[in-house]
Amino acid sequence: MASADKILKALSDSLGKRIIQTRTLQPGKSYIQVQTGAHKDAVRIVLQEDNEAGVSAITGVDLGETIELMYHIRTCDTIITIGAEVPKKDAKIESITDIFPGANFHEREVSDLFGVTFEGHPNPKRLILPEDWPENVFPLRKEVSVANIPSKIGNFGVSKDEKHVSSEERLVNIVLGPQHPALIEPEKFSLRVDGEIVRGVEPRIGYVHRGIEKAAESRTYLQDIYLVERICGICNACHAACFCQTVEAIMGVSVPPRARYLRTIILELNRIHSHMLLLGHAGLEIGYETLFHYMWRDRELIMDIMEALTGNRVIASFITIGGVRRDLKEEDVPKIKAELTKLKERLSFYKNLFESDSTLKMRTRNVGVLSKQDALKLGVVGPVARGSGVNMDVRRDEPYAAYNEIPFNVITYDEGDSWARLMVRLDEVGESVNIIQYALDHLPTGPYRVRVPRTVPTGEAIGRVEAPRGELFYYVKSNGTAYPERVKVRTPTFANILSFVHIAEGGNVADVPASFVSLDPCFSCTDR
Amino acid sequence: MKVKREMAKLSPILREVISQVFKKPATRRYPEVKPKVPAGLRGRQIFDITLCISCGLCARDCPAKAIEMVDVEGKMRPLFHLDRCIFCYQCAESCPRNAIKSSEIFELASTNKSDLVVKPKENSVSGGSQ
Amino acid sequence: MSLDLNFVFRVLVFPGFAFILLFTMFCDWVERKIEARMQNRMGPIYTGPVGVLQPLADFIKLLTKEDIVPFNAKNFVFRFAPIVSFSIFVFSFAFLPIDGASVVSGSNFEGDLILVLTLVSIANFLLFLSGWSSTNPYSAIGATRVLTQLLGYDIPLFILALAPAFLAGSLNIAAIANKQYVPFAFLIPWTFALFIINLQAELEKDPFDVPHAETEIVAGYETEYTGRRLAFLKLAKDVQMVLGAAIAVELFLGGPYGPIFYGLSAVWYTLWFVLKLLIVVVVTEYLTCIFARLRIDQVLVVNWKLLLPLALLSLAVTVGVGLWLNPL
Amino acid sequence: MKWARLKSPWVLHFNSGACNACDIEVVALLTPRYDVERFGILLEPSPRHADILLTTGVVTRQCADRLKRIYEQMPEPKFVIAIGACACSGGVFEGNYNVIGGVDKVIPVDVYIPGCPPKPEAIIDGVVKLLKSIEGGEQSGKR
Repeated sequence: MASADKILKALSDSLGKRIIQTRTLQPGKSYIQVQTGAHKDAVRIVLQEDNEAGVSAITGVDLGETIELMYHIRTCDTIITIGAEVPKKDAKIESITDIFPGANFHEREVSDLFGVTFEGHPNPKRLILPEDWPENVFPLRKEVSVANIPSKIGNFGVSKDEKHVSSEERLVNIVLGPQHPALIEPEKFSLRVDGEIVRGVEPRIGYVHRGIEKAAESRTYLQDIYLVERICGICNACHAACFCQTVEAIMGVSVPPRARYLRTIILELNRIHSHMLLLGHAGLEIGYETLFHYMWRDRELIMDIMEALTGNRVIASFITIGGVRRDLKEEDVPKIKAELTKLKERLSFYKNLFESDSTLKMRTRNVGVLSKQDALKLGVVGPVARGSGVNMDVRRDEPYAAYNEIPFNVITYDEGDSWARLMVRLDEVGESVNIIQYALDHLPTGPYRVRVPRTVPTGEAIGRVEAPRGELFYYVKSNGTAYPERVKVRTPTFANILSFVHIAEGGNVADVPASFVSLDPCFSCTDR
Repeated sequence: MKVKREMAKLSPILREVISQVFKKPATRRYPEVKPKVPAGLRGRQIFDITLCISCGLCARDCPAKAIEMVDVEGKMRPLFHLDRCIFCYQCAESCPRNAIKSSEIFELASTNKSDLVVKPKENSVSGGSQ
Repeated sequence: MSLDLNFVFRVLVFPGFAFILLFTMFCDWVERKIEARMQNRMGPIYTGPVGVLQPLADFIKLLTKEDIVPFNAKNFVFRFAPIVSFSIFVFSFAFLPIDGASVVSGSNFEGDLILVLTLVSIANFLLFLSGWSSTNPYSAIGATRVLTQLLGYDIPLFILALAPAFLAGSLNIAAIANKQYVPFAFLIPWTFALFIINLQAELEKDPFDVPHAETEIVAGYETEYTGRRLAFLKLAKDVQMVLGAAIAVELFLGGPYGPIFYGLSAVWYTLWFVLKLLIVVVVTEYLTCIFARLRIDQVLVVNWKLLLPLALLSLAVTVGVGLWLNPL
Repeated sequence: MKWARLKSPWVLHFNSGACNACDIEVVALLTPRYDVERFGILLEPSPRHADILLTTGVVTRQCADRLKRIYEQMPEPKFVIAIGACACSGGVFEGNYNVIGGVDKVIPVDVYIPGCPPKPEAIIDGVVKLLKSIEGGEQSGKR
């Protein structure tokens, strides 16, 4: 695992004069600006130096007459950003999907929202914006304001849908449509199926695209916390934590220790309820209603704790810039501990069930296998990566909140199939219960919040948090006013969804729901 | 045969399902039995008109623009649009006189949109129109 | 057959149509309650005393719904498949002795076991037609799965049904039920267990409920149906469940015949029949709750590689037991 | 006749662009603690079988047509419940470029349940209020 400065040295002596400037965004995060053509070599060098590295996100920033593209590359313990500028008129840049296939969706998203065309991209079709979106209107550009986009009230003619039987020889085109009992959220996968075998998968997301990054630019930082929290209802504490961390990094504010512990507690509660939700939903997908009902009944214990702690069962609205909004009362601690021990006993039943239930294993064992190399190549994050043996966890790689003081271990399985991914999540629930109990025992006293001015000094910062589905990445740029200049969110499912295409191909149609649910897709995260 | 080997270890679900039949169901009969709600629940806002100095900070800070300043007997008072409100209580935090307090009323469903608008006069200290 | 009142009463009311309908709804209610209790929740309680009228409420509500026939569906088959399959299921009840004698007294003849089993297969084939005729791709896939599963479990069903017939020495259901002073379920328990698993496949219950698997293919062959036709389709499914359990009771648990304490024998026979049938329903429901749904190719593997050889083996062993019981 | 319609309201859930906080509360209704099967409510997979359409989430541009088509596929006496601030009026996302607004901009809505997300008990309270309004004979004639 090469360390960061070794990579920087390798970059500077191989690129030499093509590097325009290097500066550090935050302690430990370096930013290297290169000429437009040289960005591909820079990315290739970083990937060669550290074989476990991967492009975490590609951010576009509108600088007036040029668009700045930032390739954030995740190495062992930090993020190295490579920047390249592209003129706005005919924005063209070379695609890096051939050296890092995982960047496929990132590039399509930037081309949708900024109008940068990536030469050599395998299928540069529209990913996020709806089909009837007017051509070359790119929402995230500064000059495009919400007012001058033709709204669509009234003309809801039934839009054309691909016909079901495709013209190619025997390939039936089954659409796992927007409204489908298996999916809580709308998204569309048109599977080209030959008999029972899936030949091709064409995902079409964007049904839940609410334009949050554009909306964040027209609201103050205080209002942005609530907006950002509602990107995904299941992992909302993580979005709030990551956004507040990034803004605190820009302002240089340090959060009191009690607030750091309270943040850790709410983040772990969020992880438990999200994992249990998924394990129950997986039961529903493979037709195992009993597991679904038991898992969700036991999950209610966690929902009661969150309701008592934050006032709402699901959307916590607990974390704010400078600390947390409510304090944990002393008399609540024993009650929470009692509920957690009850949960721990139930976990042993589920672990035994997942390991010995025959029909459940028949439906999840070696279904949707993702090897370690593919996981690294596709840049998958979180339990999906840990299920294939990639030992990666932001809580340990780059500790935030109180994770550097709390002992916990990262769980990895090597089988790489749906069963392994479900088992990773089940063990992580046990780990989270231990973390919360440790945090409750060592809760420091003192203030839980620091007063913070409304305006943020100019600067930019990167924030990373380990959401239940994986590494959540934030980039915030501020211009000294109370309104952020640019907020970039790369959610974990956005990185994982490409692996579904890879997993489903060659598999059985009846396996699609099982392997699909094991990725724990959260489409309100993906579409933002 | 693979299937037979898998069946070897009996899954714990067999005993669990039978034992569940004899246990009391975990259902709370909601309409008859009102749930015990934790103290800090973020339900409907209770607005105290006497404390309000009509400064409009709550309307400015509301992320969902659900508070509208309305003229009531010459003074501007906040009017809550419950259908737009996301119950985040940023208004209670920004209010200098903390005239807005949380309550445990969460049954707010209604068949027409008009009675989701809570006028300042109505829900002052007397506990609201509910 | 003179149209005397007794005949009409027997066919229309007591062991006939009305009784079967009410009993089917009662069984559906028992099934939903048991499944709810097994999942630690409550199940319907507000309709009727303890929610007993819930299936009735569902049925009537569906009758009053608007009736939509998809534009390019094959009209004739789409309209009549549910009703015909429902009536076939109810008709095949006529041969099962419920209160001592079969519904149409004297209608038992040698070989009516084969007739009932073929009627069940035909009715299932009609369910396939109902799915095939609605032009929705999901119901087309659901229909083909009904067919693949039908082929899979039908042959073992016939073979397993022959085992008790062989022990009783006749193909007449009433005779088989009569000859069981010791219920065959205890005599040849492995055949009874296989028959129950086969019943799970026939009723499309959990390990094998691939045809209308919600998560994969919306509602399988029921997707396009609404209103009256959906009501009869669901009722056909329920009657099939009761019929399958009734056949299992007749062949393995000694039909309605049980010790009579005093009073009218017909009443006691019916009580025994209802009790045994409820036991079978609870057992199938238990199996539903403890299994996850298998993939369609795994279902075929189980049917062809597991059920079929075991059925043949159990038939051979039953022949051995039969010879040992009353040597030729 | 009305008794049957009140006692077995079959439900279909469609998320037209929500952050899925309301969706997990709707699915939580089926689980043992709230168990809406007490009222005879079943979650139906296909719009053809459903009486009540539970919509969550703000209507995005791409979902508007799907929402309309699903509403049209449902057989008559059908009702719509808008769950959560986003479905009632667009909530926090009001005014974004890809957002049309509340559900009532696309299809007529019978019951609004505010809250972000509303508690499962609040959703049950909404359904009970809808059933009361049907019982009161007030047909959903607000087309």
